[in-house]
Amino acid sequence: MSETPVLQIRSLKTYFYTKNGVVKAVDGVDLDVGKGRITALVGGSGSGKSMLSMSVMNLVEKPGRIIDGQVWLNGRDLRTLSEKELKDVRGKEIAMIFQEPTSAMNPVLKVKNHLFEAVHTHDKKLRMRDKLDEFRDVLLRVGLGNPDKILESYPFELSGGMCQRVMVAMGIVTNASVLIADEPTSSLDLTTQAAILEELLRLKDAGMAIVLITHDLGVVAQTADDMYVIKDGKVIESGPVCDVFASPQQAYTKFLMEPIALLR
Amino acid sequence: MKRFKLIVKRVVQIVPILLIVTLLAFFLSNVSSGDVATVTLQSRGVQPTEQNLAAVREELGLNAPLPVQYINWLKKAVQFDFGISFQTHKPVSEEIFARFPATLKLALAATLMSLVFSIPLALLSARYKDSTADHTIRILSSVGATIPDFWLGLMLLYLFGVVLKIVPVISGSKLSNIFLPAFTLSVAYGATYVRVLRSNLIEVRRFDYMKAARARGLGEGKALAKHGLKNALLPMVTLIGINFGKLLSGQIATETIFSWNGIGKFAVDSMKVKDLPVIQGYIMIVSITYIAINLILDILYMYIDPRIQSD
Amino acid sequence: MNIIEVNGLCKAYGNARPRNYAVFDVSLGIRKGEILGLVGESGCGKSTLGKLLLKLEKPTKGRITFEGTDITDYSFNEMRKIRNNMQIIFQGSSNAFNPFYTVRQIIGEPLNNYCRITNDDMDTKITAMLEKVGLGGEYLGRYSSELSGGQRQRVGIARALVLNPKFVVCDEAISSVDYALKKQILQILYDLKKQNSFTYLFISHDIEAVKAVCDRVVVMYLGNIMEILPHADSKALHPYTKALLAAALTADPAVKSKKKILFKEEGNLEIPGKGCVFQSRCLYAQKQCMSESPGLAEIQDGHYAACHLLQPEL
Amino acid sequence: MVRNILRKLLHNKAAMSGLAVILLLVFAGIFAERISPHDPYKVDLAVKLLGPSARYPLGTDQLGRCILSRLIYGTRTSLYTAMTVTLVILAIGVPLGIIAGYIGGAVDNMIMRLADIASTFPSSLLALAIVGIFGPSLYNLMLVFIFLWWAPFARMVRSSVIKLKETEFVMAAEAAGSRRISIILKHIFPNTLSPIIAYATLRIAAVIVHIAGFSFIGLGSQPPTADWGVMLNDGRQYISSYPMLLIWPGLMIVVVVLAFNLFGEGLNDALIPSSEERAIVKETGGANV
Repeated sequence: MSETPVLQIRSLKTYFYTKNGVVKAVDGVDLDVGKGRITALVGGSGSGKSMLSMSVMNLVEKPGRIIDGQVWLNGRDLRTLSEKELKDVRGKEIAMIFQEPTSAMNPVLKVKNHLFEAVHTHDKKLRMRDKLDEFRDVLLRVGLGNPDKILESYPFELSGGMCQRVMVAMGIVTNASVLIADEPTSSLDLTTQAAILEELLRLKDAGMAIVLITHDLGVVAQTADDMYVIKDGKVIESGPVCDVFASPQQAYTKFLMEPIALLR
Repeated sequence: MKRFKLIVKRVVQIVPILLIVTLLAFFLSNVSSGDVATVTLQSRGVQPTEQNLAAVREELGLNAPLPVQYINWLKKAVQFDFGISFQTHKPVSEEIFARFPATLKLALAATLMSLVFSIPLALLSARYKDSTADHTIRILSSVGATIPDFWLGLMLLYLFGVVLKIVPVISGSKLSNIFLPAFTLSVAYGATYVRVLRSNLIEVRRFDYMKAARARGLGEGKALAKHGLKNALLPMVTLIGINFGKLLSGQIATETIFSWNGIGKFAVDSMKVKDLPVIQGYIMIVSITYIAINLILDILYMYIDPRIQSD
Repeated sequence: MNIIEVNGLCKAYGNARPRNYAVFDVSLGIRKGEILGLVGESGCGKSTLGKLLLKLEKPTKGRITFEGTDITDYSFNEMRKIRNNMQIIFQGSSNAFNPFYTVRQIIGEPLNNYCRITNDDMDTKITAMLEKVGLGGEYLGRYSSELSGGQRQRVGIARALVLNPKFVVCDEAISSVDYALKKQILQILYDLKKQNSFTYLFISHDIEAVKAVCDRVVVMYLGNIMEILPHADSKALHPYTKALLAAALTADPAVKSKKKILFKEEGNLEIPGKGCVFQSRCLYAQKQCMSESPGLAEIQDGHYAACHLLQPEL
Repeated sequence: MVRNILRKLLHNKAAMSGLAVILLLVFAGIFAERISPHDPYKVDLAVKLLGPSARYPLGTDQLGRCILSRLIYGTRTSLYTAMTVTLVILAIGVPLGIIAGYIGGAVDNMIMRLADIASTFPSSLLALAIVGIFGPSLYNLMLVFIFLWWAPFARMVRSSVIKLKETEFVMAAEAAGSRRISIILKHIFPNTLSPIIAYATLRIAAVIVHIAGFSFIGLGSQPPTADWGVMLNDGRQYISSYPMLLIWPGLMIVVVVLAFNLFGEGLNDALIPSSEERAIVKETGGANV
């Protein structure tokens, strides 16, 4: 990676202190996310990849707690910021999209209010009227044909694919420098998934740093530039996608990459 | 428009219910323990002899076959004419409408009071889940939900009336002392609202859109109030509406304790003296208000929750 | 030749006019002993078709023939007589089993309905079946809440195959199983089929698994059959199949297929009144596609497709 | 399966204390004659309105009757009536719910319309009407509950049956060739049971409160029956002089209702896995609502 990475995570640890013992969800992770690149976090369910993304934003719910590590974003360590300062970072510098697009939006709030809230939280002086045009072209940029109708509609009136695009739009409208996509396409159909990944590639080319969390190696192979394989909260292998696929070192990575072949 | 079709369908559903209400009210006078003619005569202070019994039967049209009687009664009932009250010899509708404002005031005050203290408490205990505040609020609300409103009324009357002597033990329905009866009613309903709203708020926090709101930079409290509250309040609208309907039908016990002469107290007093026209009038008017409120509630719900008119 | 056949099969839900069909005019024959793949995106009607074949859902129109006899109008009890020859393996989600039932009762239910055997014979039969799917007798007393996802799926397979049915529908049998177990489950299904010459209808949205397991593959979209591929690796002809296969991402960065989006994105998803169902998203849609819906025609030997652009080459 | 439900219940201290109180009351109801110090109906004006004493542990009422004995006999009227009413409501609501849910179509519509009608009537309204027709008595009051309160049970059972019909294990049972009757009894009925048991317990508490409430305003049991509502009503005139007449019956009602609520919620948490169904029971089951 040429210049310094936008997001640098150093030996991050997030532990869960539950009744039956400590669960080490994230156990010492080092990670770099470059500008204009897609970095994939791959692992089975329960490997801690989603908890890693929540820890970056310091949105870990009790009984989880971040106990160690630094999270450098554009040269600032988020772990040293107060909750108030962190609120300015969330949404403005780091945006996030989730796995279930239809449930990641408030069912009784129109799309335009969602978009407005994304910007208004960080700049109270803004008024809806003068942001509408910007919203319209952001929706066009993420491939939504008729933005006016969509701005006025409710989340349940949109398909999964459309909802996910609106979530991506919410990331762009505050021109965040990092977008964390937690399993963005696992609950979408194949064709919609291909379209959404196309949008992410376009965002990457426009200079955004994207963290793509997934369990699907097909998505990683066709979309990501670098990849980190995560197992039980630890990074067991990482590097550019072509190198890791060409010569996987760890047994678990080899196992994930093995195609399905039946003994006939 | 889709919504209009739903409203029409809802209104059509009411017809069978209204029919049953009228049948119930009508049968009240025919099948009740005393014979209508004798009871009417006694209320007029006339000795029931053979001739005037026959005369009264003729006057009230009791000899006509049952369905015909029902139709005439229905014709009058539609214009809110339920005959004359035996006790006060004034038209029943007048008596009821004179007392309706008192019950309405009480219902409004109780509902408002129950919301005023239940919503903040629910927000507080959902926000700081499993904290001491949460536990105390939960214990308070479960105890509040168990204390029957009539007993609470008696205890409050004893505390304020007898011990502290602030409130006269026998009070008319002046606005000044609406506080006690309204507070009595609001405790029971409010306790239920706290528990329901709290569990809805906790349920709502689990949804992704709350996490997404936090990820957009909203604080925990703001996200809960801005996104969570509305989604949590939606299911409450029906509950509040139904309870308001019940309050409007006159909380008989509370009205009797605080001698608050609303329509509930009036209905029970007339029940004791077998003043049948009043009972018929009460049943008709209360059912109609209750059904009207349910209808308004459904229509209101269609406008509040956008998801309704689409499915 | 065909163990089960359907022609003109339709299923519509609700009674709103115009009817929206979950399955529309499906005609299909499943040959004895083959593994027929059935792929398509969510909402294309593949699960509904699977349930219609077993009469777990009542068809709105069309005929179903099982082993030569027409079972379309069979009553609930008439169906009970032949259910031992046709079984279904579900996805194994959280409500796969009655929470009050032990594994013995779960697998024992079909046995009780069709075989008169004593209790201990029953236990040996069940344990034998459990061993076939890679579990053991120690699972007999367990409840489904005490099983992991993989174990639940194996018990589901045992329940379906304990009666040695002739025809088995696998409805998304591997989609709720963790990646590591997918291969084992598929291997079990394949080995059992070879031993007892079952016939499988393998329903899935996982293209890679279907390619690895199935002989022929049927592709469905919005309730209609788009194409029937004679072999799992035959070259797709229908525009929708091409778009679907292009969107299925191969787990190898070297094979960077440039063109991934072979369809128009924002087309609305409602079923068009007339014409081909894929018209709103097809890149090659023409006037004819809008007006008249293409029937399923045999383009090459055993290769069927429903598209005006493809003329039979026979 | 039943083992871990019991284990969860036993660990719940609140539910256990609730159960203990309920068992105590049932015991008191059965052996009322033997354990109550006096005959609750014996009037003796000489000992009228006495405070607690050795002979009359809780004192006497305005007619010289022993308050403690009347409270003990009161359990019979309130607890037994509430339990019988709830059983009858279950006997009507659950089968109707299963039929509506499993068969669907016109039968389902007809039952649900009936349920809508039953749930639009406020119970106080029907109470007035029925008492007007048949005169005030505890049995007529029971009719009110039986006519109205079966509806929530039917609706709850119907919605869980409809959900169950779509589950894999019910479809698998049909595919396994089981008869319809055994599918309903072995698969559907047990899985609708847990919300019903929890909700029924909460509803017993609600019936107790309503019986006392209606008796208090004279629509339920009539003097001289030993009923907590009647005792409250009789004691009203003595609010300033002998408040104890009001405090004891009220406390009894609160204790009984609290016991049933605690036990009901304990059952609710132990029996119902899904939190969403648990919320529905809690929301609709509250005592006063």
